[in-house]
Amino acid sequence: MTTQPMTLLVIISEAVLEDTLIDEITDLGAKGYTITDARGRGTHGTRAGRWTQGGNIRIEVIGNAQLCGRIVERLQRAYEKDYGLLMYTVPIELQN
Amino acid sequence: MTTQPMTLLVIISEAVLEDTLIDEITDLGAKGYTITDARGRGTHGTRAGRWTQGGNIRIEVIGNAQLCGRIVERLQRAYEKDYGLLMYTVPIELQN
Amino acid sequence: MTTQPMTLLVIISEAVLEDTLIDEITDLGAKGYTITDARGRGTHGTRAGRWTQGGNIRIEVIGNAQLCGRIVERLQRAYEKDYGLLMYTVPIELQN
Amino acid sequence: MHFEPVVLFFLLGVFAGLVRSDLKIPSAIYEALSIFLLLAIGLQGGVKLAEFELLELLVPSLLILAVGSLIPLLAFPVLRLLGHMTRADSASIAAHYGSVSVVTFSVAIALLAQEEIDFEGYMIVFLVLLEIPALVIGVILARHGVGSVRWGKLLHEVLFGKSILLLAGGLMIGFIAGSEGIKPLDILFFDLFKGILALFLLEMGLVAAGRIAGLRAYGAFLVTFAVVTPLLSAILGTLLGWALGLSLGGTMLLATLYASASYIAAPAAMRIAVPEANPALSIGAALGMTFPFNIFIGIPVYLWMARFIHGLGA
Amino acid sequence: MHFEPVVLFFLLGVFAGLVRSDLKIPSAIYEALSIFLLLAIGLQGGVKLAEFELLELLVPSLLILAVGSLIPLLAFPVLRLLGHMTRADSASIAAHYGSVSVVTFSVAIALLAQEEIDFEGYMIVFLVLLEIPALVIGVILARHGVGSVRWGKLLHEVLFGKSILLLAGGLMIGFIAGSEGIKPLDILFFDLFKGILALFLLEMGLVAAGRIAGLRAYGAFLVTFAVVTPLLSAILGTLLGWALGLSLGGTMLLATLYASASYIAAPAAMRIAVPEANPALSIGAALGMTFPFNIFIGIPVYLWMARFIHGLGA
Amino acid sequence: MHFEPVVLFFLLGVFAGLVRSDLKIPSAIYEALSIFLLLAIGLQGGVKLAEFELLELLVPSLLILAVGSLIPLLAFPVLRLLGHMTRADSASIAAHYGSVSVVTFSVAIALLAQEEIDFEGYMIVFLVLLEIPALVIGVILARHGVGSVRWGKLLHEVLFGKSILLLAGGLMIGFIAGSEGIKPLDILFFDLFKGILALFLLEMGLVAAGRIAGLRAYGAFLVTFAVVTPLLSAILGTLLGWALGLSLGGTMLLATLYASASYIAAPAAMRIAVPEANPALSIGAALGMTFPFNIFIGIPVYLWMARFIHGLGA
Ligand SMILES: Nc1ncnc2c1ncn2[C@@H]1O[C@H](COP(=O)(O)O)[C@@H](O)[C@H]1O
Ligand SMILES: Nc1ncnc2c1ncn2[C@@H]1O[C@H](COP(=O)(O)O)[C@@H](O)[C@H]1O
Ligand SMILES: Nc1ncnc2c1ncn2[C@@H]1O[C@H](COP(=O)(O)O)[C@@H](O)[C@H]1O
Ligand code: NA
Ligand code: NA
Ligand code: NA
Repeated sequence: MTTQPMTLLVIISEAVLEDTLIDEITDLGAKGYTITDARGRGTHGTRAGRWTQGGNIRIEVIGNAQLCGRIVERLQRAYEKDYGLLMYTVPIELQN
Repeated sequence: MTTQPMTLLVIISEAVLEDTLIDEITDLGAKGYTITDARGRGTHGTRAGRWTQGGNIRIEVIGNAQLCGRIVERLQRAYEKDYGLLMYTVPIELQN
Repeated sequence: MTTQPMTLLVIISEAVLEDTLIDEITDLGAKGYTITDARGRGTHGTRAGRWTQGGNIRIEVIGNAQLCGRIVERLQRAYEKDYGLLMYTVPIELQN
Repeated sequence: MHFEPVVLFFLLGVFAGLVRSDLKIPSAIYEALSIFLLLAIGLQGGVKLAEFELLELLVPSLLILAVGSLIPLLAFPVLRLLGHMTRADSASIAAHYGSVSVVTFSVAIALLAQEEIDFEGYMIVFLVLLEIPALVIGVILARHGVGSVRWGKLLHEVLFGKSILLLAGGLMIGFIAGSEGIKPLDILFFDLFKGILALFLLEMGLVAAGRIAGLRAYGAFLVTFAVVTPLLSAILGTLLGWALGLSLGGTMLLATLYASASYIAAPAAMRIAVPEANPALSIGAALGMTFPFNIFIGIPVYLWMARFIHGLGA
Repeated sequence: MHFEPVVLFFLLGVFAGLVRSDLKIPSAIYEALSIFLLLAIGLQGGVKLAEFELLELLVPSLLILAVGSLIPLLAFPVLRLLGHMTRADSASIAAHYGSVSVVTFSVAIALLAQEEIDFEGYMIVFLVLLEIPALVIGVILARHGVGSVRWGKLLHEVLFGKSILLLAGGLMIGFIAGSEGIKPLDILFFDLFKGILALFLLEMGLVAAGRIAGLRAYGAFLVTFAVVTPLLSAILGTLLGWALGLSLGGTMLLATLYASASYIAAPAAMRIAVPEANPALSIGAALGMTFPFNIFIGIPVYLWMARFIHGLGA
Repeated sequence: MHFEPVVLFFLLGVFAGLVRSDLKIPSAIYEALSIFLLLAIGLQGGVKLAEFELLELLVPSLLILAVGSLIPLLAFPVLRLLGHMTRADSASIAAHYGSVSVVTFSVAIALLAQEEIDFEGYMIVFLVLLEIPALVIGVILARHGVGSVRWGKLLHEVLFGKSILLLAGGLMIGFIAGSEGIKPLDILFFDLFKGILALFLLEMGLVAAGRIAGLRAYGAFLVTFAVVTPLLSAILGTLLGWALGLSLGGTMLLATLYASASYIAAPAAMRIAVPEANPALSIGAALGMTFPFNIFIGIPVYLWMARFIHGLGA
């Protein structure tokens, strides 16, 4: 059992963007991701997941700091203006 | 791209409290929140999300340390005794 | 309100293992856990949660470092080879 | 003894639960099934209600409510004094047994349909009405002298909770549309009713299996209570139904209503209004014990009781 | 005035939403209901289409599409100049009103069935066809001179989005199988149709309740627009239907198609293609105002208009 | 050639999957659909089983099981030696092809109903019975000489897994209730069966689309195996059915059972019992190749084979 310091990037955004965001993340070099369905409220209003409102998704990507930085930069430029989007990073210990 | 140190507060509680907890959190000044459906076990027994048992919800609130502290205090006083409730905080870097 | 430093262990694995993993975790001494349904991609391919593919689950266990270490060790030995499995730990402040 | 094949699905569910099968009814599905059952029962009642003079129903309705309110008021001291339960638990359990169970009622209706026994359609109105006093009484009992009640929140929960809302909404739609207007909906809401009830019973069996295992922990008192209360309540219902001049089917349904205990509306309301009560006790008794007792033994017995008392009169 | 009991379920949903009931239709269920409605409508259309000579339909179809395309082209300048809305919002709203609503259409069909009025089955084809030019025009209006359009992505979204795919797929299956081949599916897709429409309307009421509350924020202009546009579009449809020699039922359905606004396919497509438009405005108007207007007032009025113009000819 | 319109829904699903439509059947819904299909098939079988003398069925049943067990035993060396697959993969694939597919069986029943060909109702019992030896043999083959088997866990998974539990439970309920007792459930479980099968095939098409794309990666051997195995198994079934004196419909169903490969029960059991096998291989072959082959080509061919051999006898 070895542990390895890594960065966890959490992306919360609109469910309608799921396929698009996965393509972006994979393009930028992420080796994996984990998605859960979510709902929430932010500056773009409430997204309760009803069909006329859409829900959110919560994407976790584990990678090195550079990868996470690249993803943050790309998503901010392309989606922050028009879509609900929130991102944060946490240092973690990957167990492997 | 700027990053900003913030506190992530995670609240795990009973699904039946969803509306009530959202009201409390918003009252105390949270600008947003993210909810996912969950199930689990703790000192109040198993909450597998079957209809006679109820499920859990997992609420994430990002804010400054004071806000998170206020929320923790209020929820503990009002709900800890009678409801399943677990809260923890993690320092994060908000990407914006 | 007191806070207590603890370790959060996040386990991402195949939904089909849910009952098995819960038994292992409980056996090893965890006092609770929280599960959310997830989907994702990793070295074992995409697990989108369609019925012939299975989905993932995301398990959170809060405990002391030793407990988390024991769980990591056991799960790695028993499941890493044949199943999709990813684990990481984060230091948190339990609010209680 | 009369036998309704639909209860076999409950047994299948209990079996699956006890052997720890991986069979699970997704939560979206049982929520949909319960929405369906509540609406369908409401619509059936509304259509039948349209045939009655509403004013004539006023006095019997008030009587049925008043006598029904006795059930939680009598159950409370029994639980408190004989069962040595906390005030909150006693009040919450009393409220569950004063309320009614839509699925139990549905199984009773299915049996009447199979036996080709008619009944007064307005009985369905009491599925809606009996819930309200039982829950209010439960909260008063829990709070009497201790703490304050958030009545606004409670009443909102009771009146606009999905159970009452769908039952009452279905009643109104059925009443307004009448049997002609509702005809194109018949296949979904009437003809499929029993099949969907079967699926719901399968899920109830799965859930009840877990509860049945837990019951041992609650002791002999609660198990006894969960069997004796429905029988006594049913006797009350049979006598009142007969006194009010209800038909054979109507008498049996009133007995079933009194005898049944809620495990959908009451738990949700009590969790909000009396949170310090332990939900495992009330739901365990109502769902793990009283519900199977009613559908396997109670309902046939209540039919027999109604036949007996109507035979006396003849 | 003609009255369809199925709309009572919409009212029940609105009521539940306004009183903040805990009633929720699980998302898996309304997705299933909408898949069902789209497939069922498509199958019904396909079966009826099999009775027609496809070539004969070519010219009327092109006319119906051309006139239908006028609606977003006329709505855009009104929104932009009278409503002072941004280019993106105006284009997006115009696209919603140029598109059509499957549920509104279904309520119209239910009313025709109740009144025993026949209609040309191929009208259902236009549920599929009218969507496409409206969305394309919407995007062109939004992007005219500003920015570039990812046409590939948009066309993919429109043509292979689930609405069009299920409608068109149902049409093809119904067409190939014919009324004989489809017979074993009749009970599910035809007989249950109206009951399932009722459940869908319940959910639409729940959602619309939230939108109705929001409408005040959008001001008098948008509210007026949401009522006047369907009326004017319906007049266009009535005149064209009459000119094309459609039957009474067909004329009324064409008016309804033109009058209805999309709230399923259009929002999804616009969110991708014109993301800077505020979806609350377009969905609020289409679902919170135009949809209830159409099912309660519009559809009976459009039937009256069709009767009136057919009476003139007689 | 005989054509069953219900398979068009599968094609629609495949098309939607290949063009990457956003059409998705929510997981709660296909779980509900599969619960429904398993229960309904079980109930149908149980009702028909009630007409037979159980003891008379014993010898033919044992023969059908014994011959059915040959399929995985023969497939294993072919996969291992000709296909150069690992022991675990060979064993897992062999188990999938020794098991049976409820949906394939349902399409065969739908075709028989359309052609008005009768069959022995107890054939449905083999949907339950054939699963068990196939999975057990698969595990023995995988573990022979290597590692130990957790038999308790495996048997639990097989016997109380939801597929077997619902089929066997439905059989028992149908058997106990009989065709009279089951009548009020007919509309849901019998009349709606084919419509719900259509919806399930739509979902299967969506999933198969992904598998079909992946098949190329598995090479020519597996693709050939996935087509030849069902044909050879069907010949085995046809001969045995004829030798046992089954009717035309019964012979064709036995051929279909042998020819079909599992993609619901077997994958779940193998994932637990033989985790080092790659599920993409077995599910890819069973669902991406054998299933479409069976419903489009196999089933009509098996009917022809049954007709041919019954013609010989005449
Ligand atoms: N302060 C916050 N804490 C937790 N989640 C948030 C917060 N603000 C926004 N979110 C989530 O991020 C999504 C998009 O945020 P926004 O772009 O601000 O609308 C929201 O729908 C929430 O799910
Ligand atoms: N040690 C733990 N680790 C992770 N989640 C926990 C833990 N303890 C409790 N929980 C979660 O918090 C909920 C409420 O906890 P409790 O109040 O202890 O019943 C449980 O249902 C679990 O979902
Ligand atoms: N880099 C990553 N970031 C986030 N989640 C991951 C990552 N890699 C794997 N996962 C998750 O862990 C599951 C199992 O991973 P694996 O064993 O690599 O297939 C995947 O299905 C993902 O949900
Ligand atoms: Na009662
Ligand atoms: Na329109
Ligand atoms: Na087979």
